[in-house]
Amino acid sequence: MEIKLKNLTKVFPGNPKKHIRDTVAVNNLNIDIPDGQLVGLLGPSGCGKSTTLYMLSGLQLPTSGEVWFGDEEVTNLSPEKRGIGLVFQNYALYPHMTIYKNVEFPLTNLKVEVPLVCFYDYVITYTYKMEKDDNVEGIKRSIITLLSKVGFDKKQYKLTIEDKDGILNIIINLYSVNEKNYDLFDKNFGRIIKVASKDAKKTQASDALYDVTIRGTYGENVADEVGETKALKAKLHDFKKNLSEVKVYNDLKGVTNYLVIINKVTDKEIDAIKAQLTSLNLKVVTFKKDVAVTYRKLNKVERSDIVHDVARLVQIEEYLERKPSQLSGGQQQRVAIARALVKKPKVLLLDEPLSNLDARLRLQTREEIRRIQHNTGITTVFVTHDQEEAMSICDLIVVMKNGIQQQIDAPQKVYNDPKNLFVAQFLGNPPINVFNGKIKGKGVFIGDECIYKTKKDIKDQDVYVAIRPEGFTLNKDKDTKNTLTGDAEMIQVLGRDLSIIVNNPECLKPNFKVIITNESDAIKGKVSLVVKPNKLFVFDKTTEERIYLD
Amino acid sequence: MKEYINFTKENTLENNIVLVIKEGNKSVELLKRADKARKIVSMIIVYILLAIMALVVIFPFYWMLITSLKNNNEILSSTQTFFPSVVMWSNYVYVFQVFDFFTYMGNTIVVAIFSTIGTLITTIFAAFAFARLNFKGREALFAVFLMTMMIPGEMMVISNYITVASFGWIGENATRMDAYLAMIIPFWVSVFYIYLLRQNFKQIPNELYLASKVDGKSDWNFLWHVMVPLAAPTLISIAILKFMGTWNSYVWPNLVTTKSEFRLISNGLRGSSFTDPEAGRIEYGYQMAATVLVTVPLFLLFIFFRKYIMRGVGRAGIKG
Amino acid sequence: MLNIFKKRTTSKKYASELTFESARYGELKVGHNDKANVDVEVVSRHKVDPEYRVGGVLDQEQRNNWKAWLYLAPVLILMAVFLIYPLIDTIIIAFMRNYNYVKGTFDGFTFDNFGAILGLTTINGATETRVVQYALPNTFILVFITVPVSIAIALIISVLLNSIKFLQKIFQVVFFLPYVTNTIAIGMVFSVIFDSNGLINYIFNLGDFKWIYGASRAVAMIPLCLYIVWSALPFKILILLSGLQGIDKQYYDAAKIDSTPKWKVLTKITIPALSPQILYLMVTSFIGAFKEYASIVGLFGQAGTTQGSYELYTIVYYIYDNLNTNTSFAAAAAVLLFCIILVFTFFQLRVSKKRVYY
Amino acid sequence: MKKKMLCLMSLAGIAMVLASCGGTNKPTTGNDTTGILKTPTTITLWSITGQNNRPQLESYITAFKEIEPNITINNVYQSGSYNDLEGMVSKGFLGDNYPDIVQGYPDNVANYIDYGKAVKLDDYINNTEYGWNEFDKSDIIAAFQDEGKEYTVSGTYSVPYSKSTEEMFYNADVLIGLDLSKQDKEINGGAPLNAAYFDTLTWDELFDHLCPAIEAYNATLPTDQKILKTDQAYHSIFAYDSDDNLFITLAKQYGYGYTSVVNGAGSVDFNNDGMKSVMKRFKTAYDKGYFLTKGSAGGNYTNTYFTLQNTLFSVGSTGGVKYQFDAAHPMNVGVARIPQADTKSPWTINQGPSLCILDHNGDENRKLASWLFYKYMTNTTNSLDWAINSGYMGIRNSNYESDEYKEATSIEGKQEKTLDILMAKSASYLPKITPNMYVSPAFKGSSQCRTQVGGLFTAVLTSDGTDATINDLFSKAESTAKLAL
Repeated sequence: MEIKLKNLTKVFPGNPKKHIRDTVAVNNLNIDIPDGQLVGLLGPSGCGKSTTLYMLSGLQLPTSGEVWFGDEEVTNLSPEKRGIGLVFQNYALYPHMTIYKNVEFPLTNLKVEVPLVCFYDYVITYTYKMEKDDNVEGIKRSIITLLSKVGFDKKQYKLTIEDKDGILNIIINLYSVNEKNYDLFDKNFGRIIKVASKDAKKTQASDALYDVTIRGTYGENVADEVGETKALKAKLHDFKKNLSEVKVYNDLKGVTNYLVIINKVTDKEIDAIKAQLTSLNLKVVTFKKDVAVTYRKLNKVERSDIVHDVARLVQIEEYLERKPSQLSGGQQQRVAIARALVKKPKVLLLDEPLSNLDARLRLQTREEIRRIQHNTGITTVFVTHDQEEAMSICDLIVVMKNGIQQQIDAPQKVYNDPKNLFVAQFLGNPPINVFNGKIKGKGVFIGDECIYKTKKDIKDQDVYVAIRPEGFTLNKDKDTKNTLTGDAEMIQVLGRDLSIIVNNPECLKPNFKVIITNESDAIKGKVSLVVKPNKLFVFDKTTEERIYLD
Repeated sequence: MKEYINFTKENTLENNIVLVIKEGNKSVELLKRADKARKIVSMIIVYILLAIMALVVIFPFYWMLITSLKNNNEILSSTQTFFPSVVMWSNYVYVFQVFDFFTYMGNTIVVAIFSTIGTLITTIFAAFAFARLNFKGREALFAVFLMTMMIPGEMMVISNYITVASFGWIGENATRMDAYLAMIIPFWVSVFYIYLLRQNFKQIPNELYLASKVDGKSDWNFLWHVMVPLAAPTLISIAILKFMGTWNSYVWPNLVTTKSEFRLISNGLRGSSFTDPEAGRIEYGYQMAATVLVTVPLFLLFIFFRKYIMRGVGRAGIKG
Repeated sequence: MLNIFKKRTTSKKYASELTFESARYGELKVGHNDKANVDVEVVSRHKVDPEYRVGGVLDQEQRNNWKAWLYLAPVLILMAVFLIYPLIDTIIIAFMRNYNYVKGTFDGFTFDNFGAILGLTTINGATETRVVQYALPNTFILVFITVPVSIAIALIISVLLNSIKFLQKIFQVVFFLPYVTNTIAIGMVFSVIFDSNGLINYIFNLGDFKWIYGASRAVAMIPLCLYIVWSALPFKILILLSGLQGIDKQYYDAAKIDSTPKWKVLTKITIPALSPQILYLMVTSFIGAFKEYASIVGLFGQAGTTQGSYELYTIVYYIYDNLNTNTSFAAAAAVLLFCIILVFTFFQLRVSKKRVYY
Repeated sequence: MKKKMLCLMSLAGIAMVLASCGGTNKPTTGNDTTGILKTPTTITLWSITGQNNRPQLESYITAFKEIEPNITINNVYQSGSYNDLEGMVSKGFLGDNYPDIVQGYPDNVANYIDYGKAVKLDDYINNTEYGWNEFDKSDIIAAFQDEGKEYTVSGTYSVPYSKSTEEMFYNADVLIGLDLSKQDKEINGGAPLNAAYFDTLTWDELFDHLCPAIEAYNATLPTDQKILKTDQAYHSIFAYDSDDNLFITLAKQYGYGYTSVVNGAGSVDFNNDGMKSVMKRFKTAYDKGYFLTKGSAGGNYTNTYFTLQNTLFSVGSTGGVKYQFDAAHPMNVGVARIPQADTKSPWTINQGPSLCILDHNGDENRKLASWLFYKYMTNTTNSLDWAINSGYMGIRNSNYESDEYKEATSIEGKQEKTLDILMAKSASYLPKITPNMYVSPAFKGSSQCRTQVGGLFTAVLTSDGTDATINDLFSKAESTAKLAL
């Protein structure tokens, strides 16, 4: 499902008595999250990313602004009604329930939609010749399992098995079942035993039921709306039980309209209603007919199926009988995801799900989240303060600071094309090197050294110059222009790479870091570095906004 | 047993079900409205329920108050009145006149404070030993402690009386100090509070204990500088509950004090002065006025320390 | 605590997990069933409570030994004098014939006291029927009615109280009120309220229905239970409310996200989360309720609804009544009660092991 | 928090100071040559004395100090019931924490005797130097003297102090001058009712003649002038406050057994056919609405109903006369002897606590001091003062004959329909009762017997009244009573 945040603002009120100011946690946030994407909310702590997530979930209500799920505005809808999955930072697994119970718990609150189509009674007689290691009890149990897996509850079937010298007569009575379910059952029955013969009798048990909305106009104009409504209701008295709304009203044009909503009626009854309306000289303008639905709870077998499916997906099947305290952090984390997924939410929200894990598990789990999200295609919003995490698995990253969204883009884009100094600084490890610099005559200067020449006409000004650590190469050719020189203080071997700590007076920090491949032979002392243009960003000194050089 | 059907992933039954929240077919607008309505209605119901129960709880107090302001005839009359027809402040005046209020109050406060302090000290030591130190028979000893809670207190009175008497704390020659000792010392042990505090001590992370060991602190130092401050809320509530208990105690102090000037307030106020010995009838107005006077200080104490009591008592239930 | 249990699981487990299990529980029996799955049977003599396995402290064991006794010394001395000695004394007296505590005389040792109070042997040519007929059943009735009811009501009140913000503190104070009063005075107030021309009959228009004086045993139990519940509420509310305030809010958020109806939140999350507090209250209030008698004095002024009747006897009332004149019988009853409470508490703790989540 | 703690601590300090300022009893030292007892002796008196009577008691103590300067009396007012007091004394035996003189009912004294602590007083009574002289012995009402001897062992163990008995109070406004000759010619020989008639009322007369006649008379009255308030929940013609007293008194009056002392132990005798038939009689009267007791009146004192005029007669203790009158419903109340089985040998109960002297390891000085104080506080002057001021009976015949008493109890000049006049009537009636008072023996378990017969009376009245039920109730009460022996 697509999620839209429109001008979302959250203010936590302060307490004037105790001189605590109001806190603006989220300020005028606008984000569009496309369907099926994994979106990371990234920012330092206190930037409002968790608050945003909680407003998405409904656990916190925004001060102003709107939240849209698809084309429905859900801003103030309580979380119970949103049908979302949320993974808490500390997982919030119920400590007193086993993993199975934890995962099953959401399912016990949900209902299954049962369309009220035409129902039938069946009497199915199978005959089956017993084979060598067959046993009647086992067959019986398998049939019962199948029956409940199809979704029949105990009242809906009766199973009798007669054993006549190795020939089994299996008689199954099904009461008021959906044709589709019967087919499903029949198709799968073959997987239990290969029957010798089958005889199915089908009788209709009930008619299909529909919800009907009829709108139309009166022939003449009516003055007394209330009276006429009552009169119409009286006319439709036969359907009193099913009537959900009857209204007669004059619209702005002075035309008298009527509206009749009737629930759970058969085709025959619909005809009768139509006839009734016609007899009253009422014109039918729109006629909407939907299959009526009713709701039922999931039965135990169904729940177990779903739990096992999800458990398999997140690979926690072995632990189902344990208590949360008996699991490691990573396992608990997967349980939490399973619990969120089990109800097949349209939106999955994760609040810093990896922060409690150790480094290795974190790596492993984030891949897993990616995989699960990929497999299920659920729109997922993911809160983290770890830029690496966000970069590695997200389709889209939202960088936030002080409640204000800084940039929304694909991870690569955010890294390679930061919109402002904050984004540039927040992403990347080691962090980006920032220098005091200036633009003078289309040249980007750090100190007196011009490191880049642009063609664009940019007015001369003081700027911040930011260069990614990997954005340097050693200048072997002494004549090359556009270099940055400094005093290499220390050289660290990082395996594949080398890291050089270089002093430069213009750097905001005492020194800056350069990462180059270890094939280059770096030495301490004065170095001259060439800057890769695509790793160089220039930001306005006051607004810290990006100044695009090209 | 032969498996007839194998519901493994490859050929599982495709669950053709749609999971919905119950109100799945309603529009969001409708849900929001219903939500709001339900919230308001449920709040109203909650407040009404609470108010009813609060009334039930508070009514006897109201009755106590108005009874303390009624004259005896009105109290005994067969028609109940919800407000005294004549407000008898004189009941209170009488109670104050009859009693050496300040002596009783003084005795009560002394006894309450010293038995509270004593209890706190013994409780801290015992709880510390049970929670932190290891020794043979710890669990068995604790079980014995708990068992002493199961003997009705009435049964212990005789034995304790003999014991206290043999210490010379009661009797005709008992001094004020003796009387105080007799009222205070036997109540310096409370298994209930040891149990309560032990639970609390047990929750203090063991790392702190080890850390203090590393810092070269003795157990004694650790107890007073780490455990006690951390368990302060519980200690405060123990102190207050103990104080209240002493304040209301009646049977034992009545038994061991024989001079009226050594008595505690509840003995003084619940005495014969409110019964007409000639006819054996209770002067309810005076009695209730006295009860109100005993209750009010406790009530104020609770309001004053409510926060600490709430915090301290709540830890009682955590397992040890 | 000794806890013998067997756990049998069937799953496709691999060696690593089996060792994990075994480390936790002890002996393992591994077998195979015909589905080529592994049948694992875990047999254990005792479950190791992780609390007792905390490292470090154990090393101190020997060194702490004498110190521990030093810390316990004040309590032990006081307890030995004021609790253990009376306890033993009581048990001894229970086996003495005709113990006279003033004179300190008795006629030898006997088991008859127990028989006598239970009506198995006669006293002065009469049979003591009051213990079996009234005291024991009444004690159990009071215990099994007042404790669950008061805990349930306290739970409801504290859950409601916890769900509000406005006026919460005031309500808290109000619900604590019964804690600060004395039993006898409020008992009197209750007896006035339940008087035949009292408030209850007036409100419910019951004429001069007899609740207190002259009431039948069954009817008299109603005001009695109400009164006991009323006076038991504040402490329970206090404990439960602060227990509630200690529950992680995230569980409720999670339940909300899962569309859990309110009653289910209560039964599936709140109550299990409060189970330690509830157990604590159960154990202490069951012990308390077994010792009930002051409320009967407060409400009825005597052991029955009319003079000379013992319909509302409880075991402790019997003890109280006979303490001065028939000390041996009182002691026997006390020992009987002690045994009942002991057994009951033991079972309660055992059963609760499975139901309480820490 | 610290502040609060400090607060508490300082409070404690203040309390200490306050407490230590409290009364300090300086024992007097030094021998005095006046008085009988030459060595300084301190004795303790434990009593349950109402606020109103404390000044009297304290004045006797002060005055006694003048006479016997060597004796110091440590006067302690105890609280609760006399049985509570007994409990304290009994436990006090364990720790030498009990008084020399204690107030209590004979039932309590019986237990002190049982513990071997009560002092046999005969030697003191008969001592020529400080005992009772012949005048005293004849002056002190015989029934009261006898009471001190009604224990399982022979000898006197208690002496009278705050005694009371029972009187019948009637609504004189309605009853005096009431002419019932139309209803029953035999009543008062056909004459209108008068005080003399009530003085000689028998139970037979009451239930067989007077009550039916009053009922019949009441039927003739218009609705707004009824003398019987049959619309009230609790109403009757005659009401008796104490179920226990009534049972015991009836047993005495009719001569059936109640309890006795056999071989030095109590015996429960009340389960007999005679008492059963008497009970049935009263049950019948109760059913007819003639009769009510406290037990059968919802546990409420029947004198409340008397003052509300729901009953015409009320029997109550002379210690609680004030409850027979309510200023809110003033009426003229007459006083008479309680109804009798046989007017020739009338019996009325003798009740109220006495004093008992307790032994302290054979300390003769203390015993003597106690006796001397008792003797002093019940001498003619003090007993008269006590009789006039305390609301209890005078224990000496001379009290009633004295002019002060007569003056104090004279109805002359007292306003009609007041409590004062009723008190005077009641007090001045007492000499008529005193020669015919009885007491039942006290022994271990005697108080349980009282409780049981009282409960039995109530139970019979409120039962279905069949023989089987009554038998059952009797045997149950007997059995319970025996358990306490």
